Amino acid sequence: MTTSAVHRAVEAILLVAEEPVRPDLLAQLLEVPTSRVDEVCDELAASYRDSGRGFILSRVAGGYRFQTAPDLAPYVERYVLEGQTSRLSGAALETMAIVAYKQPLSRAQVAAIRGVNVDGVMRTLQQRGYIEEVARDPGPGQAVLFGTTTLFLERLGLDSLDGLPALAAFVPGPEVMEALEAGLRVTPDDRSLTTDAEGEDDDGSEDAGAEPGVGRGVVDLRDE
Amino acid sequence: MTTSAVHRAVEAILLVAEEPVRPDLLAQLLEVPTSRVDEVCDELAASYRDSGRGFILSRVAGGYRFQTAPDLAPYVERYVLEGQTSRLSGAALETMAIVAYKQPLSRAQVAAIRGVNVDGVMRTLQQRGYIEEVARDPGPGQAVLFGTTTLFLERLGLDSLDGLPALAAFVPGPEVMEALEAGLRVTPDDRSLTTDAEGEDDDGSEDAGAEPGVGRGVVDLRDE
Amino acid sequence: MPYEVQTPVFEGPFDLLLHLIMREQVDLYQVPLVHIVDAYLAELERLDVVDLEVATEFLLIAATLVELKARRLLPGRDDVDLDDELALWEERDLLLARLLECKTFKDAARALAALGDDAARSWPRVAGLEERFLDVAPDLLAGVTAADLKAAYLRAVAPKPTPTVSLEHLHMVRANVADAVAELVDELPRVGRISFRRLTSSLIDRLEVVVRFLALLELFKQGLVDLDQASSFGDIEVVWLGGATADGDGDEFDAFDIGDDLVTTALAGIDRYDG
Repeated sequence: MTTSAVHRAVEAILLVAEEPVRPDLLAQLLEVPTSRVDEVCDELAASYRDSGRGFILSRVAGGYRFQTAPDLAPYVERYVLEGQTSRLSGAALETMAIVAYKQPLSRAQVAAIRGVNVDGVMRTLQQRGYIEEVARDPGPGQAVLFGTTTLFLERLGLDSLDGLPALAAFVPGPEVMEALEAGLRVTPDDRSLTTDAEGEDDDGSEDAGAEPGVGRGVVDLRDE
Repeated sequence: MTTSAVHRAVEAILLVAEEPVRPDLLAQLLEVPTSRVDEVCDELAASYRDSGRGFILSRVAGGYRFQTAPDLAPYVERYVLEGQTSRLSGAALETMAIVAYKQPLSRAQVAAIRGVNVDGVMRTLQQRGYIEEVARDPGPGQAVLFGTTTLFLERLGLDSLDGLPALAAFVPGPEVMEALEAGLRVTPDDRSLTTDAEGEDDDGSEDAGAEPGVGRGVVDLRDE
Repeated sequence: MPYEVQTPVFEGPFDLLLHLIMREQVDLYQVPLVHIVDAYLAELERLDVVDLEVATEFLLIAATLVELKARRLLPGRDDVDLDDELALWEERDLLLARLLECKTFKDAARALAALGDDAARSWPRVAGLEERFLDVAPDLLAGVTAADLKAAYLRAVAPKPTPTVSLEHLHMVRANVADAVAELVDELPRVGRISFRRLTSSLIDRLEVVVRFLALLELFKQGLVDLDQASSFGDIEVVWLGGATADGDGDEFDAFDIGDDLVTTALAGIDRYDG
């Protein structure tokens, strides 16, 4: 198979595919090494980009697929009237984020983090196909453990879970930690009760620095 | 709209279209004359041909659509044979079964029963010739109603739909009944309903607190 | 100071507390106690009465806040029971840990939503096969019998999910500081030196880890272990100083035992999950 024949065959297969096509499958069908497939797809993607096509070739959920160029969304929307997925609620998004970053984990573990019952939200996410049962806790009770699905990756435009932004980036910074700690101070401090957060002096910041071991330790652990 | 913007928008719309798109619809969506649409599509088709793409833009059934280049059929066939799942998933089979037993019904009705979006599965079933549009809902919206095809009957070895196994009147299992009864008990509003079962007390509302787990099970039922 | 607690619908007690602390940048202790409690009671009223779990969580946190606040308003007393004090710190730290976690995932969720919004601007092609390939396509119904179809239908219309009383509640964090201390006193003499990460590697739930950490702090306070963290966010090295055996730990932990009830109370938020 000559170079351009591989390019053409990849284009043809991706045109009829209804889901992202894995590079190893393309390699098998076209009898070329997987690395060649990746090369070819990179070249195709670049050529569409360079010639300003209305579609792009992107890598999503472990495979390649054709998609419309994002800037043309206004036109595509006029044509695609239905099939718009309704947006997730804030609660559903937070629950999904927990599952995404902590998977596999049980419903009870999600509930412990959220501080509320999550049965309904988890069921919704499961019905929408964003999360699924992936295993059973080997421990007593054999709780069902959940993880995210391929559809989840597709909907977020991610190639794999590695593409999730690092959770560490969202761990609250020192100023938030301080604000939270200040809000939960146990002991009366020396300052007047009417002094607000801006009024903090060196003592105040050292105070904040004196106890954070516990808080930081926890953040650290959570990062693992 | 500049020349190349029309080209790009046409490409994007044709990429997501599941059937040929009529030029007058494109003209309307892009706010250009129909003649311009035809021009643009001719130019696009020529450019794909000249640069030896694996897909072509062709005019079919009064509209435009992307197709695979005819000479690449062997590769596409390989993909169809080896790359695609050759069996219906459990979820797809359920969708098939719902259409078979409840026909005629709309896509939305199937989705309501399954609790998820079924557009993709319905499209596949329709493409494969197992289901087809059989009527229009006379009500507002005129939703398309689906039913099974002769091919479906053939493939299942049935002479007619009467050959489908009869559904016994659906009797919920004992655990469902139990939960239902418990649910009636814990719903203070419906307490009148419980007089048979419980007969007496005014403490029904306290029961509500005593059995939250069961109560939740009932809510689950109602959700469906 | 007039403080209007305008509560949108909160997803839970952490959400509300986070909101109270972060939104107004207000020192909770400047807010009249009654307003905090009112805010919680208002939330409680919104709740489905049947959901005891959530209601309890709200109440627990409201109570914690009241206690924290009451404690802070009191002038410093010399006769403060150390165990009370410790229990309160533990409680505060647990609350803090959970708030941080809540905040982390709130922000992560926002980032995921943004990713999703971006991705939604680009539609995938799903047109599928052209007619000429349909003949080639394998028969998806191959091997499917009419009985399979009936079974699938019954599955589809059956109430979902099966309304069993969930046993998952039973498999919950079982952790309190007293137990954790006992475990550590048993385990540490045998290993001598261990990193905190390894010490907690078998624990699944975050709260269990937090509780272990608190237990370590307690042992540290009593001079039974040495803790060393080489760099911030680095691993914590734990060294047992308490001698070779764990005999007589009952004596050593008298002070702790006195506070046991309090600790248990303080950790009710965890114990609650015992089911």
